[in-house]
Amino acid sequence: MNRKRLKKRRLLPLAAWLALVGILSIFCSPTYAEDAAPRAVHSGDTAWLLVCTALVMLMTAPGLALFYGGLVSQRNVLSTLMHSFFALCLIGIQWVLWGYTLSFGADVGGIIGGLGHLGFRGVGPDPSDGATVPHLAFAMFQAMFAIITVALITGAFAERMKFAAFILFALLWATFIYDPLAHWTWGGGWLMKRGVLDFAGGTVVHISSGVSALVAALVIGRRIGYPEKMLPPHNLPFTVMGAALLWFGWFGFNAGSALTAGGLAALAFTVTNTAAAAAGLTWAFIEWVRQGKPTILGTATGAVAGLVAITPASGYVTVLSSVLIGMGASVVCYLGVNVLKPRWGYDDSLDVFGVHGLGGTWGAIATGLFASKAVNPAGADGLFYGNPAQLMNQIIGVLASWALAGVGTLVILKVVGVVTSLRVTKEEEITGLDVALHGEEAYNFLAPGMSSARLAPVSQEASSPHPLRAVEESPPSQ
Amino acid sequence: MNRKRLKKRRLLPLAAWLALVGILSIFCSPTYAEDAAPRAVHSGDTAWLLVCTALVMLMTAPGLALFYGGLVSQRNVLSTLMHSFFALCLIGIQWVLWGYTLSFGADVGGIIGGLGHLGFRGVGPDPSDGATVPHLAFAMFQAMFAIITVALITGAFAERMKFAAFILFALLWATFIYDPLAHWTWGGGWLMKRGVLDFAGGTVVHISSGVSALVAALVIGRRIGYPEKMLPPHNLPFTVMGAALLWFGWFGFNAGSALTAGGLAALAFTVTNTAAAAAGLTWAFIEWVRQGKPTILGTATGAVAGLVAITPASGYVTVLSSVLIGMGASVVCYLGVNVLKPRWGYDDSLDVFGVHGLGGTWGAIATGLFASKAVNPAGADGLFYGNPAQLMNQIIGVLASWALAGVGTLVILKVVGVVTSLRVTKEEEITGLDVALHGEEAYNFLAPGMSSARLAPVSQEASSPHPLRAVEESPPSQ
Amino acid sequence: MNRKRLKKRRLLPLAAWLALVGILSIFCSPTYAEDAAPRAVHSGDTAWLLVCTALVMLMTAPGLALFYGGLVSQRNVLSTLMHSFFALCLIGIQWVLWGYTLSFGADVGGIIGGLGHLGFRGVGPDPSDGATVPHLAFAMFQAMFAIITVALITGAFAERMKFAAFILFALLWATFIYDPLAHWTWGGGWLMKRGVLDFAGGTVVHISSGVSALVAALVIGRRIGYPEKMLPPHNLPFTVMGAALLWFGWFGFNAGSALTAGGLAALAFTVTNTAAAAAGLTWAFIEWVRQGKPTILGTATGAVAGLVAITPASGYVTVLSSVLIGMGASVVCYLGVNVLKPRWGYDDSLDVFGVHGLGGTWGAIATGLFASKAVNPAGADGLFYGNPAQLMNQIIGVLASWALAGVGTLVILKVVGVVTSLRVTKEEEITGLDVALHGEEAYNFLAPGMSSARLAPVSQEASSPHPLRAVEESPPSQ
Amino acid sequence: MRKIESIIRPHLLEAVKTALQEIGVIGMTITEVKGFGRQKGHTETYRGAEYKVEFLPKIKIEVVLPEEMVDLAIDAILKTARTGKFGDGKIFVTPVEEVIRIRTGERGEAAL
Amino acid sequence: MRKIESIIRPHLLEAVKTALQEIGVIGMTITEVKGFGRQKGHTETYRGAEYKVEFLPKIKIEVVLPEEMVDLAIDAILKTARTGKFGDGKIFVTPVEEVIRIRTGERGEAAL
Amino acid sequence: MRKIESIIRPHLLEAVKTALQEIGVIGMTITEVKGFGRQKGHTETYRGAEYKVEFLPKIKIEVVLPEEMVDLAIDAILKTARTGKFGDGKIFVTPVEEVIRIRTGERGEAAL
Ligand SMILES: Nc1ncnc2c1ncn2[C@@H]1O[C@H](COP(=O)(O)OP(=O)(O)O)[C@@H](O)[C@H]1O
Ligand SMILES: Nc1ncnc2c1ncn2[C@@H]1O[C@H](COP(=O)(O)OP(=O)(O)O)[C@@H](O)[C@H]1O
Ligand SMILES: Nc1ncnc2c1ncn2[C@@H]1O[C@H](COP(=O)(O)OP(=O)(O)O)[C@@H](O)[C@H]1O
Repeated sequence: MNRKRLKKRRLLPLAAWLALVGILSIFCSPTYAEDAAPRAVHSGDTAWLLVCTALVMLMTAPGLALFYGGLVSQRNVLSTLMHSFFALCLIGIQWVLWGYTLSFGADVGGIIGGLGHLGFRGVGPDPSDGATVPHLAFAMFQAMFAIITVALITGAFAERMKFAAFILFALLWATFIYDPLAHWTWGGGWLMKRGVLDFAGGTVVHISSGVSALVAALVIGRRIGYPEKMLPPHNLPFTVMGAALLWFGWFGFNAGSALTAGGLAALAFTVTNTAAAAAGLTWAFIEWVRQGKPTILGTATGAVAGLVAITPASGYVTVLSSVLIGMGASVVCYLGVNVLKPRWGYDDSLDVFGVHGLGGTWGAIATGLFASKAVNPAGADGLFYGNPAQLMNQIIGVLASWALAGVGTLVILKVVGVVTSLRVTKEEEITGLDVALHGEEAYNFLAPGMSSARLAPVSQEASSPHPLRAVEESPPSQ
Repeated sequence: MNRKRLKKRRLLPLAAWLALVGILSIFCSPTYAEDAAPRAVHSGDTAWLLVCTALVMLMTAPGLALFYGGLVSQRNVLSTLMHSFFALCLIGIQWVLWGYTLSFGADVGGIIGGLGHLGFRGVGPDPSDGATVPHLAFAMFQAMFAIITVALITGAFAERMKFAAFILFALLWATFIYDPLAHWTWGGGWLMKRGVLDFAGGTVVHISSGVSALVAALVIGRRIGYPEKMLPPHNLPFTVMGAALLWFGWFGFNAGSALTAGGLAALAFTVTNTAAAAAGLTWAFIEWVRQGKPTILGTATGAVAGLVAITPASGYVTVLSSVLIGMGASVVCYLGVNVLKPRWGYDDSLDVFGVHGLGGTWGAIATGLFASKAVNPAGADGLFYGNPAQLMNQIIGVLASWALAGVGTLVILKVVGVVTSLRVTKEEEITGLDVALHGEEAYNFLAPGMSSARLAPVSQEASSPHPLRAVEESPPSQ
Repeated sequence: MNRKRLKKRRLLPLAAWLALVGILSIFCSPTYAEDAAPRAVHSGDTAWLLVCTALVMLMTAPGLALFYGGLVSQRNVLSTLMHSFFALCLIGIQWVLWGYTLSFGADVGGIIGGLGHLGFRGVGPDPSDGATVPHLAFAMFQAMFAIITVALITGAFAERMKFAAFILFALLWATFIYDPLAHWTWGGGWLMKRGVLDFAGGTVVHISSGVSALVAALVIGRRIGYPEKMLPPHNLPFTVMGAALLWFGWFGFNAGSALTAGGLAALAFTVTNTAAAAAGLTWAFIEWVRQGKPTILGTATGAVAGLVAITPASGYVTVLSSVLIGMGASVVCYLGVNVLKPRWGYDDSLDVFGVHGLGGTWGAIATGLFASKAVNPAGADGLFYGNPAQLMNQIIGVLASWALAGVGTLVILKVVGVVTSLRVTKEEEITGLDVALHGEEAYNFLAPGMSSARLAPVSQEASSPHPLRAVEESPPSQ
Repeated sequence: MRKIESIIRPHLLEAVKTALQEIGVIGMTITEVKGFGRQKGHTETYRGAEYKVEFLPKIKIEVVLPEEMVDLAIDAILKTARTGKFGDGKIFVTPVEEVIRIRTGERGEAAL
Repeated sequence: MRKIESIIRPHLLEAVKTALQEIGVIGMTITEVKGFGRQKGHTETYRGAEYKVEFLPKIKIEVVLPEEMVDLAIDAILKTARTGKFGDGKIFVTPVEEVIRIRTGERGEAAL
Repeated sequence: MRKIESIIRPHLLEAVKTALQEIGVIGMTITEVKGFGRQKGHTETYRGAEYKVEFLPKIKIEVVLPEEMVDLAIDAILKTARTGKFGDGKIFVTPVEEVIRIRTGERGEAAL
């Protein structure tokens, strides 16, 4: 390998990082003063929102990290965990520096937020207008949404994406897709103005990540050996653990989106749990009927699909509607994963499109069907409550997010592909990304009881491997 | 295998599920309107109760799932995780549909709740009388208790229960045992009227699950090879992780039962932690004295026993009483697991009776000993504070829950046994339930570094398994 | 082995335990009455503080337990988990009995707390002066800090410390080092009076544990085979999971230290996340430049280093300062782990000194640089805001905690070493501490699909290991 | 001397081991292996994708013996490892030229 | 009869297995082993400490065959397991005196 | 040619490998196995239930060698794998008829 090129390659990230520090030091110090005298905030709501923020953080790592990490083969588990963990770091900084202001800065033409909050300038301990929680709390709650959305996409290209390409992609995607879409829907942009309902992120988080995942899977191509010669998931207990943590964190995701701790949060909490439960059961029963056995991976996948689908609806629908939304989610996503994917032949490694793209789409539309002003006067009535216009609105929201995510991801991947190859080499893929990209192996298990392999040579007296409670070793009677 | 019978078997769950949907659609839509205009709720208390609800959810999955899953042999770990995860889904729906109303609907003769809240009708975002939290929040908090109680029992028949039988059992048990017992104790039933104290579920949750577990273990019978030829726990780190998550979630379980965020919650929090700590230490020291070594499984089991025992007492006793309650819990449960079980010879796989049944019984009685009105004026004085009547009350509570759980479980298992066999076949048991019932294997570990086994054949140029940073491969000097 | 000595050895812990119970019964019952009539507490703040307490508990187990447990070799994972889990039990009791009063009892000469709160006497459901949360909630929040500090140190002597020696050490260390230091800094002691700033424990928790770890590593000596023949970490996914849980729990640690749910908590939350993210990125980029590959262990270690460093500063600095503090943390700790440790040759097994000792020191000093009264009027201005005196104050705090931890740990280890040997025997170390000290093995994995090894012999008819869905077994056509 | 290498079903290991001990075998070495043969595998499903498990878990027992014990050992294994269904496994007998006990340096049958 | 013991690269197992089946091999036994030889290992890093991985993962395939199939089998393996780089592995041929099928008690070539 | 199959204590693998390399062995294959013999196991406890661990972890080293190196190799192993306590393991020597290097197709001693 060319040593000079290697050197240059290594210096690049350092340079980038130093540039960032430079930019930082420009912002530093002066911005804070304005927020110095905190105005009254509501402590119950603040407590709630901060806890929910932490819960959504937990969804990304270890929640999603484990959910995904358990599904890949053993030689790629660390690289898969790294996608989520690194997204937490990377977008955590991107959001503070420019992501928040692009999403929630003063509206510019319905399209994007202004730069007023660059570097969290003016985001302080007092509430912004009308809110009962510190502006910082709101901004950090939103940070966790940006983070998990990026992390979700990584399931599409697990086991083959180059790490440098992932970093570049994540930064560009967050900036040019997530931030605008969040602005459109929640930050005062055109979808919000139109009255599109998305309580906690059906379009912003799930459609956007799911559709981008589909595009990424198509652009980056299938894993070697897909579909005939793949390894089964290497650690399903990790996946179940991850699914349970996602469910747990989703209470923060959906019920936290009420931004206050009251009846609306309790409603969102209730429908979230109920839709997840209904969807988990439904997927299991579909498998039972079609394949003869209900699997735990299916049940967990169903639960996640239900959580995805209820997300946009969670502040607007009745408890019993949530059962139907959950059941519908499993039907739609089951078909996506088990019929659509094999038919089209794309390799969306961990079914991001099947579960989040389709589940999010179903949820956004279901919101247009089941939403009711009787549940939440701040919402709208859906088709089943006599208002077909809302369904149209939802469809517009869906189309807009499909379009932005689909086209945007394609462009971004092409751009990234010019700078660096998107994919590892064949040889690296066979080796496994953990060793090839990170120089680490996930496990170093010994054979059961194989306690002392590879340890230093020991003196004569230290030989019996299990000295304590060992049956006395007397010489054989010969 | 008879193909037609198979078909019929597969259609059954589908039919059941569709029936459920049918029932649902009857309830749907109209019920919600009454709750439409939320009245004021207390945001601090609501935040607290919603968080506690999430914490109790976490106890079931991944908490209990891991605690149990680590203890079984590798070939049954998924089926064991599935018990908890599926209970979360199944009882999550049962509770919304009819469980809540049977437990907390308007009292009918001290025995059961009326059907006023069928399908969560009338359970809305405003508080019910006298409460400071949304009715929905209270109902969901209680949902998590119903869920974990069912999940707890599964430890008794792990590694051999048929999955269909488990589902039927879970539904019947929740409906005919848990719901009435919750009503008796908390929902305005006869035990509550008598003044039996059970702050967070010593009788309702732990005695009921523990005693039912004993009955189930006896009815279903021992695992093949028990007790001489069992495999040791396959993943103790999972069990430790599960125990720690249970401890964490138990703060929600006990301190959340205060239903407000104030001094009582803080007290319950404190005694919960203290009893767990004291019990963990005690179990470890008993092992140290009796077996020569303190184990981590023992310490974790002790901590859980302490948590169980403090549960009914957690709103009524002093911090120092909680030390004694915790220590007593480990003594009682240690004897149950290590003396009683071997002597009687039943195979309660994961010691549900030994830990929850006996620990819950000790806790209920200890409440009658240590409770003090000085601690909580809404409670009562126990024997040690001069009121033997309370001890009698507690004993009545214990007897009632033993009787209901014991007899009820026996009847339910006999009924389920008529519909389907309770146990898998011998062959399935040897194969392992993961493959036999769910068609999945938990782990697909490769030998360390065995990165590319079973992958697609690759072209000639891709041969060295670890290309990066590999020492240069020069031809041998021969 | 001498049977009589064994007996005596076994009775010792029992005797100690009974003595403890004796002491307890002296305190029991009377103390509580005074707190009987709770005064008003603020429910939002209480909800927040109780949740944060639970989060800090989670940091120790399973958070830290997994973070450490994944890094050791397979034969020592249980003993490593045990260190954290047992600390949770042991210090949980020590704190209630005498730890809290030594730390937060009425000040005695600026050095130690008085004995007024022995056995939590007078710690009740009403707030102490000026606070808005129950005294019990504050005391339990602080309990979790004492617990995790002790657990942190254990990383220094993992894989070789005798368990009895660990227990004795933990008790003495908590009593003679942690409790005074907490008093000095937070309980009204001399450092607090001087105006040394430590928002959430940079000196009290991280410097004290890190410096003690260094001393312990030096006194106890290297593991056999260190540094040439060590096994790599046995389960990096556990370590990543642990790091993510630490991050999650750290929100409670730092933002909870505001003791109220408002702007200050939101600020602490924000800078905590930002510093962790910046530090994770920085460590990864340093590795990329220096070693050619960014590792997940490095990224996770960096994130923890950032969390450590922001801890003392988290209530006093701007968001952008936190980026710089995080970046600095990774630089400092990377050098500690990768340059200092190999150069000096000590075996601090899990880099407690490198990450917590140095990271805490950097954080304490950085607080003296970046603190700003514009951010928190209750704080102080640092050097960069024109007040060099604060930097001097911070340096005094650092020196005091280095001195107390360093000298104190040395003395305590010498004392413990007189009572029992600090280290296991060579033979036990080769065997592995799990089997040698606890008689347990962490994993009992079967070969993939090796489902029925070691199970009871079965009858003739039960032979095909995977009966369900097995391809029909017809006799070979020969 | 001979080496008897026997592939058996994992759950019968205990029984085979005991039978070998009864005829006087003191030492043996076992390995977890996977076998392919007339016994067919099974299918697993992960989110709809089907995996065929063709290599089935087996245990390989290796015992080195004096020639005169070979028939006894074969009988012991046949008696305990047979279920009569496909997949019971094989016994292979191969020559061994020399055996040395590492602890003492003893050679030949004395080293067994 | 002969035993062919072949050490190969793990990811080529499928190909080798199929080639052996094609020439008429019905059964085989595989073991996960680690090999040391001319192929060099790689380095891993954990918090700056470097680990050299010297023993590389290999698969050992064992097939017992009638003598006349030995050359066919060797060819089948050579054809599918060769990449031309260090580490492709070896084939060892050893004599087998007797084979018994546990299920039926059949002996000799009939037992294969 | 001969195959030397040696069962040793796991933690002595490094030492044995180095000693073999020193006498000129270039390649070897190792397997994680479990042994049963004169060395006794130990007992583990899980919630009071006792488990006897009878099969102890061992490493099997396989080296195929030209006949003239056999004695040298045996000496190298004896020197490094002996602790003098039960459980040090055995060395078995068996005949090998043919060796082929897959990479090149070379046969016989050249293939080693
Ligand atoms: N020719 C062979 N060489 C090596 N191992 C074999 C051979 N044939 C079978 N085996 C091993 O024996 C096991 C059982 O063989 P199989 O054909 O399934 O059943 P049976 O021995 O009852 O006819 C296989 O799983 C494999 O491990
Ligand atoms: N003398 C030997 N005895 C036993 N196994 C050997 C021997 N030489 C090589 N091997 C095995 O063959 C594998 C490949 O050998 P290696 O020297 O790396 O490459 P090649 O066979 O291409 O020359 C090794 O990893 C080892 O498992
Ligand atoms: N007859 C045998 N055949 C195959 N392996 C054997 C035999 N005897 C012993 N072994 C292997 O050698 C190992 C050591 O044997 P053991 O009897 O415990 O001690 P020692 O070799 O010191 O007498 C055993 O664990 C087993 O793996």
